[in-house]
Amino acid sequence: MPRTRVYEAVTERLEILDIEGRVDGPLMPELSADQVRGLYRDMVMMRAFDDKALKMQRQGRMGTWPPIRGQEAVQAGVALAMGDQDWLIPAFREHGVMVLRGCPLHLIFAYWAGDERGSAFPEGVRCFPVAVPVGSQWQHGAGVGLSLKLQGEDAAAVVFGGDGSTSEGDFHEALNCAGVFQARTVFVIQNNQWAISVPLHRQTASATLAQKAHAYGIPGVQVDGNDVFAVYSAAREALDRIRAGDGPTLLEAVTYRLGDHTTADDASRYRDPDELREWELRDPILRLRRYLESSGLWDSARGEVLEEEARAWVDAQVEKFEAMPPQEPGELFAYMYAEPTPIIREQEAALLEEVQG
Amino acid sequence: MPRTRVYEAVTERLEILDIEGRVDGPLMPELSADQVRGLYRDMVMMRAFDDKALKMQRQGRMGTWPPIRGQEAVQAGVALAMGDQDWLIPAFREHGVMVLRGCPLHLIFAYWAGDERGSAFPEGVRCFPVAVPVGSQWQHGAGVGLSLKLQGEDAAAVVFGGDGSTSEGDFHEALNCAGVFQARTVFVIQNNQWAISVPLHRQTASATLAQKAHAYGIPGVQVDGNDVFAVYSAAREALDRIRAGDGPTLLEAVTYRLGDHTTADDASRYRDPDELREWELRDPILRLRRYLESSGLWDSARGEVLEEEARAWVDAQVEKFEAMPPQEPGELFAYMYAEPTPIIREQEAALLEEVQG
Amino acid sequence: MKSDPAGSGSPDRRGLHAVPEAATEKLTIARAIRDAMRDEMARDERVIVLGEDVGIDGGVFRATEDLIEQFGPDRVIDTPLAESAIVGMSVGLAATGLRPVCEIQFMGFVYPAINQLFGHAARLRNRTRGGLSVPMVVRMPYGGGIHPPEHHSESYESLFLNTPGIKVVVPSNPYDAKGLLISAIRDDDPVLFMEPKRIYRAFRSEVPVEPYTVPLGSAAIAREGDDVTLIGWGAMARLCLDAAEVLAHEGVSAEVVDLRTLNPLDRETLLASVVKTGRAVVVHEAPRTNGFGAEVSALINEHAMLQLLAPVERVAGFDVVFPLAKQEHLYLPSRERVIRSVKKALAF
Amino acid sequence: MKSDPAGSGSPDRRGLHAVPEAATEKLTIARAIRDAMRDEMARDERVIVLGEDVGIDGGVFRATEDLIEQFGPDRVIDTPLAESAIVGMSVGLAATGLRPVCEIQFMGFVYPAINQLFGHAARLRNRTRGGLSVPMVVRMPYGGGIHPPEHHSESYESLFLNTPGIKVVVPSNPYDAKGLLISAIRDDDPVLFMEPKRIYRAFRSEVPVEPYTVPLGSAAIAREGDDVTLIGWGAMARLCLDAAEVLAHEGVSAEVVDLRTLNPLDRETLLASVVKTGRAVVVHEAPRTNGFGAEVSALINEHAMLQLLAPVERVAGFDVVFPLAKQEHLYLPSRERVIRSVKKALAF
Ligand SMILES: Cc1ncc(C[n+]2csc(CCOP(=O)(O)OP(=O)(O)O)c2C)c(N)n1
Ligand SMILES: Cc1ncc(C[n+]2csc(CCOP(=O)(O)OP(=O)(O)O)c2C)c(N)n1
Ligand SMILES: [Mg+2]
Ligand SMILES: [Mg+2]
Repeated sequence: MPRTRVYEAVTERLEILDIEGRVDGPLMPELSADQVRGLYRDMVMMRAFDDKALKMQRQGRMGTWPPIRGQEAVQAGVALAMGDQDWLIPAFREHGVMVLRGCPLHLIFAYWAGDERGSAFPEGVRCFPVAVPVGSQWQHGAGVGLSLKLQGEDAAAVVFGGDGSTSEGDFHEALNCAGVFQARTVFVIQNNQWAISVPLHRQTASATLAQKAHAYGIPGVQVDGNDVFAVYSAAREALDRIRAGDGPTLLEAVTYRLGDHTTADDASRYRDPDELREWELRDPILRLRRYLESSGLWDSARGEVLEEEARAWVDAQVEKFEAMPPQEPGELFAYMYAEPTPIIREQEAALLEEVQG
Repeated sequence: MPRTRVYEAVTERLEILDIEGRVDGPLMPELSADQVRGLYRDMVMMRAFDDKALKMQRQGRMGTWPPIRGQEAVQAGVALAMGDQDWLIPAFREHGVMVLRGCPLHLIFAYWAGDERGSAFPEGVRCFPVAVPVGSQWQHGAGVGLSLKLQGEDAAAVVFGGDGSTSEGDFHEALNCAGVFQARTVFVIQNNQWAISVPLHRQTASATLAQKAHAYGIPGVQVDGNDVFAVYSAAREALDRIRAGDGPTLLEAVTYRLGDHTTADDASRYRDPDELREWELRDPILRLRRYLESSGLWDSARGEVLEEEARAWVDAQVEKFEAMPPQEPGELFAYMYAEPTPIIREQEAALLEEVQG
Repeated sequence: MKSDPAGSGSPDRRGLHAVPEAATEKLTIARAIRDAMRDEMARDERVIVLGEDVGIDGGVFRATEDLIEQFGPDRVIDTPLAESAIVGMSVGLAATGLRPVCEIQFMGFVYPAINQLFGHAARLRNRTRGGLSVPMVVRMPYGGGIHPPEHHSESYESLFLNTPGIKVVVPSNPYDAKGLLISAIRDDDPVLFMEPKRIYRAFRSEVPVEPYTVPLGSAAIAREGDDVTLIGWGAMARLCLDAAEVLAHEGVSAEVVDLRTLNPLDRETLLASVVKTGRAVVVHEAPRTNGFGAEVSALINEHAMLQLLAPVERVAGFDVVFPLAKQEHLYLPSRERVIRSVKKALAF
Repeated sequence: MKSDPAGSGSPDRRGLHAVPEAATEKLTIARAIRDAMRDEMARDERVIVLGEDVGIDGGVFRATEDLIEQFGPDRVIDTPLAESAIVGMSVGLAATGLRPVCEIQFMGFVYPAINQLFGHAARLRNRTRGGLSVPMVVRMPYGGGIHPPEHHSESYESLFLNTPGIKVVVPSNPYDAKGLLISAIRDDDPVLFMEPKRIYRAFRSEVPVEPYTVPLGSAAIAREGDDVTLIGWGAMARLCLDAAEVLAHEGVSAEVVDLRTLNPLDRETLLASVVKTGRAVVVHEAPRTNGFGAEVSALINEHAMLQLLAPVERVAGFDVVFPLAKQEHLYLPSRERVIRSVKKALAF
C-alpha cells in the first residue's frame, strides 16, 4: 500500500528507413512498388512547388510563404495513410499534405499571395483552411473527430500542428476532450524543432512530445519524421485504431525545418549552421531516393521524367494562379454572413460607389 | 533501433495513514506530538468555520459559499509543509489553507459575503486573493515561482486548483512554462473528484492527474488527500526539491467534496448517495482522530477543550466580520488605478452626489 | 405597433406574423429558453447541446433541464471544464454538419473562448468564401442583480460588437426568448445569445406552445410614447419599462425600444422612434465608456442630429470592475438614474 | 501648443516639459521603442522583457534587438508559445516585485491572453483593495498596411476600452513612442501599448538621447486648424496629418488631435478642439461599429452638441474581417476617405 505505482508510462519511437536508405525488414509496411514510387513522387513535387514559391516571393509574385522543405516525408506519409472521407485540419505549414488531399496548388499559391479564394477548395475536398492562430486548430480537430463519431461516419479527422503549438492551451484542451469523448481524431505534431527562433528545449521540458499523450489517457507515438515509411505506418496504425473504434492518437513526427520560418524570417540570426548541415544529410527525399535505387525501383530515366513532370505541373499551377482575375470589391462583404446584414449592404454600396468613382 | 523506448516513467501514490488510523511506520514523517495535534486542531477548526458559514448562508448572513468539508487534510498538510516566505495562490476552495497562512477568517467571511475588503490581507501575508475563473490561477503560480527564482528568493509558490481546473488550457501552459523555467512552484490539485456535476472520468481520460506531469518533464505524485501525513510528506518533499533548486512538482491529492459544490448547488441531483456515504467513512478528521487516540496523544478532555476553542474562535471571527462597517461608496472607484483617471473622478463625484442626495 | 406596458413581450407585429392563433402557456424566460432548445432538437437532429453541467444537472440555471433525459448523452453533452474547447470543438462540429448550441456557464467565463469565437467562428465562412460555415449558438447568462461571486455579473456585449461575424441577441421576456433562440438555432451563422439571468424567473408570460420565430435584427417598441425614447436590451429593457411607467404618472410619455438584437441592429425602428420623440436615453449594465450605448449615441447623432432636442443620454455602469454583492446596487443602472437622465434631456 | 505639420512628434508642451534642452538623435518608432526598454532596464533592475522571440531574434520586428546581449536571458526571456502564459505569468511576476514588459507578437494573437488581461491584470488592484498591483506593460504591434497573412493586421483597441483597469496607449511617432513607453513602464498599473507596425520604420525623427516621459492621458495637437478637427491615434494620426496637408491646399484648415492615450482619455484637449472648429472627423482602422470612434462621437455630442456645425463623421474600417493582402487597400481608411468626410461635414 504505502508507495504504490499508479501509472507506468512508456513512449515508443518508430524508425524504419535509415539515412542510408536501408529499411528494417519486419517493420516495413506493405507497399507496392508504385506506392513507394508514388511517395517519392509526392515528395519531389512538394520540394518543387516549395522552391518555386520561394522564388516567386523573391520576385514579388508571392506573399509571405512558410517553406515546407525538409518536412515532406511527414506530409506524404500521413496523406497516403488517410482515407477518402477523412478530414484534414492543417495549421499553416501543411501545403504538401493539403495538395495531396485535393487542394489545388494554384489556390494554395493564391492564398499565400493574399487572396481569400485560395481557401475556397473544390466541392468534396474535406479540408479546413489554414489556421494562423497557433494551436487553435487542435480544437477543430477534436471537434471534427467528435462530429464524425456522433454522426456515425466511418472517417477520421487528421489535425496537424507544430512543436511550438503544443505549448498553447488549445493543444491541451483538444487532446483532453478527444480522450474523454474518444473522438475519431489523429493529432499529428510536425516537430521541426523550432518555433521561429525558439528551440524545442525552450518550448517544453518534456523529453518527447509524444509522451504528452500520457496526460490524456490516449496512445502517443514518436516517429522519425524524415522516414516516410515510419510516418506512414504510425499514421496507418492510428487510423486503423479509429476505424476499430479505439479512439484518438497523438503522433509526433520528429523532423526539421530546413528553411527559414517564413520568407519574413532570417534563421541565420538564431540557428547554428552546423545543425542545419546535420539535418540536410537526413533529407527525407534523399533517403527515400537511396532506398528506391538500392532496391531497383528507380533509375535516372525515371528521375528525369519526374523532374520534368514536376516542373511542368508547378509551372501550370503558377500560370493558373497568376491568371486568376482579381476579386471583386464586393467580395469583401459577400461572405460575412449567409444573408448580408443592413450595415453590410450599406457599407458595400458605399465602397462600390467609391471604386466605381 | 526500429521500435525503441524513448520515454519510460512511473507515477507513484503515497499513503501513510489508513482509514483505521494506522500509519505506515517507515514512511511516517518526523512530526512532534504537538505538530500532529496541531494538524488535528487545524482540521477541526476548518470544519467548524465551514459549518458555521453554511449555517450563516442559510440564515441570509453569508453569500454563496463553497464548502471545504472533506478536504481539510489537503489544506492542513500543505500549510504545515510551507515556509514563512512561501506564497500561496489559491483557487476558491482553499479557505482552510488561507487561514493557516494568515488570512484572517473574518475577512474570508467578508469576501464570500460580497465585500471586496475580504481580499485585503494584512501586510506580510503572502497570499493571492481567490481566483474565480477556473484554472487561471495556475498561471500566477508559475509566474510567482519564476519571480522568486529571478529575484533569488529562497521561497516557493504553492498554487492550488481543482480536478476540473486541469482541463483548462491555463493548467497546461502554466505547468509547461514552469517546467521550462524551472519555476519555484508546487502545483497542488485538490482532486475532490467532482467539478460541480461532472465526475472526474468525464473530465479527463487519464488514469490519474499526477501523471499529467509527464507532459511537462516535471515530477508528479499522487497522495491520498484524506491522509494528512501523506499530504504533508509529499508537499514537504516538493518544497525541499525547490529549495534544492530542482524545480517544480505536480501534487495530486485525491480527496472528496463531501458538501455541495456551493450553497447554490444541490449535489443530490447528480451524485449517488452511496458514494457520499463511502467517502464519509474516509473522513480525514475521523482518521487522524483515530490515530491520535490509538497513539495516546488524545483524550476526550482535549477534545472538549478543542471543540470549545473552535466555537469561541469562530464566533469571535463572525462577530468581527459582522461588525465591519459597510464600505464607502467611493471604494467602488478608489482602487481601479494607482491614480484615479479623470473619468473615474467624474463618475465617483456623480455617485457621491447621488447617494448624499 | 401595439404598446406593451407590462413588457410581457406579447407578440409584436413580427412576432404575431409568425404565430397567428397559437395556443399559449405562461412561462419564465428560463423555461422558454429550455423549450426553444427542446423544440429545435426534436425538429432537427443536427441540433446538439453542449457545455459544462448541461446534462444531468440541467445547467446551473436549469436552462437545459430534462434535455438529456429526452435526447440522451450524445445530443446533450457535458464537456470538460474548458471554454475554448466548448467553442473550438463546436466550430469543428458546426463546420461538419451539426448545429451545436453551446452554453458558457456565465458570460464572465467567455474570455477563454474569445480566440475561437473571434478567430474562427466569426471568420470561417468569410475565410473559405462560403465553403465552410459555423451554424452555432453560444448561450450565456449575463448581467447583474443576483449577488453572486466575482465574474458572475458582467455584461460583455460591447466586446462582441466591434468584431464582425457574430450576431448578438438579447431577449428581455419569455416570448422573445423562445422566438429569438429558435431563430438563432436556425441561423446559419454563429449567434451569441445573452440571457438576462436576473429575470430568468422574475415573471411568467404567455408563450405559444408551438415553435415560432422572432426574426433576428428586429427591435420591438415595447411601449409607445412621444416625449423621449428609452433604449435598452435584456434586463435593461425591463428597467426602461419600469421607468416609463413612473414617468407616465409624472406626465412624461416615454417610448421604449427593446433592441432585442444588437447585431444585426434594427436602426430603422430605433431612429424612427428618436426622430419622433427628439430625445433618447440609452441604458446598459456594461461600463459606460465604449459600451454599446456609445454606438447607439453615435448612430443617432449621425442620422438624426437635426431632430435631436437634447444630447443622447447614456445610463450605464461605471467604468469600474463590477462590484461584489454588497455594492452591486451602487453600480447598476436604476430606475431613478433613468428618470433623472430623462429629466435632464427634457430640461436641456 | 506648437503646430507640427510633419507630425514628427517634436515635443509638445508636456513633452518639452520633460526634456528642457536634450541632445537628440533621429530614430524610427521601432528603435525608439527598443531604446525606451533599454533605458528603463538600465535604470530599474525590476524591469524585465518577455515574449515570443524577444531574445536572440530580437523580436520579429526587432523591437527588442540587442536587449538580450545587454541584459542577459534572465531579464530578456523567450517564452514558450503561449499568450495566456505570457500575460498570466506576468501577473504573478508583477504582483511580486518585478515590472514585466511583455510582447504579444501581433495584436491578432492577443485573444488567448484576454482572460488573464481582463480577468486578473485589470482587476487585481481593485480585488485586493490595493494590496497587490500589476505594474505590467503589454506591447503589441497592431494595424494594417504591411500585407501580411491573416490575423496580422487587426486593430483591437475597442476591445480593451469597455473593460476598466487597463490603460491603452498608441504612439504615432518616435518621440511619443519612447516617452509614452517609458511612462507606461513606470506606471503602476497594466498598460496596453499598441505599436503601429506600418510606420515602425516609415520615417525617422528627433528623439532625445536621454530618458524622458510623455505623460499618459495627454493628447497632442499635432497640427492646428480652425475649420474641422481630425481625430486619430497611431498610424491614423499620421493619415490625418496627410489629409490636413492636402486640405490646406484646398483652403480648408484642419486641426489634428493625436489622442496618444485612449484610456485615460484627454477629453479636454479633444473637446476644446471640436468646440473651436465645430466639426469633427474621427479616424480608426478597426471596424466602424462600436469602434472607439463611437465613444469619441458620443462624447463630443454629449459635451459639445450645441457647438457642432455638422454630425461627427467616422472614417473607419468596414464591418468585415480584415482582408488578406490583395484587398487590404479597399478596407483601410484612406486620405481620400478622410477628405471626403471633411467635405461632407463642411457641406452639412
Ligand atoms: C497564437 C499565435 N501566436 C503567435 C503567432 C506567431 N507565430 C506564427 S508561427 C509561430 C511559430 C510556430 O511554431 P510551430 O508551432 O513549431 O510551427 P512551425 O512554424 O515550426 O511549423 C509563431 C510564434 C501565431 N501565428 N499565433
Ligand atoms: C473559467 C470558468 N468556467 C466556469 C466556471 C464555473 N465554475 C465554478 S467552479 C466550477 C467547477 C470547478 O471544479 P474543480 O476545478 O474540480 O474545483 P472544485 O469546485 O471541485 O473545488 C465551475 C464550472 C468558472 N468559475 N470559471
Ligand atoms: Mg516548429
Ligand atoms: Mg473538483
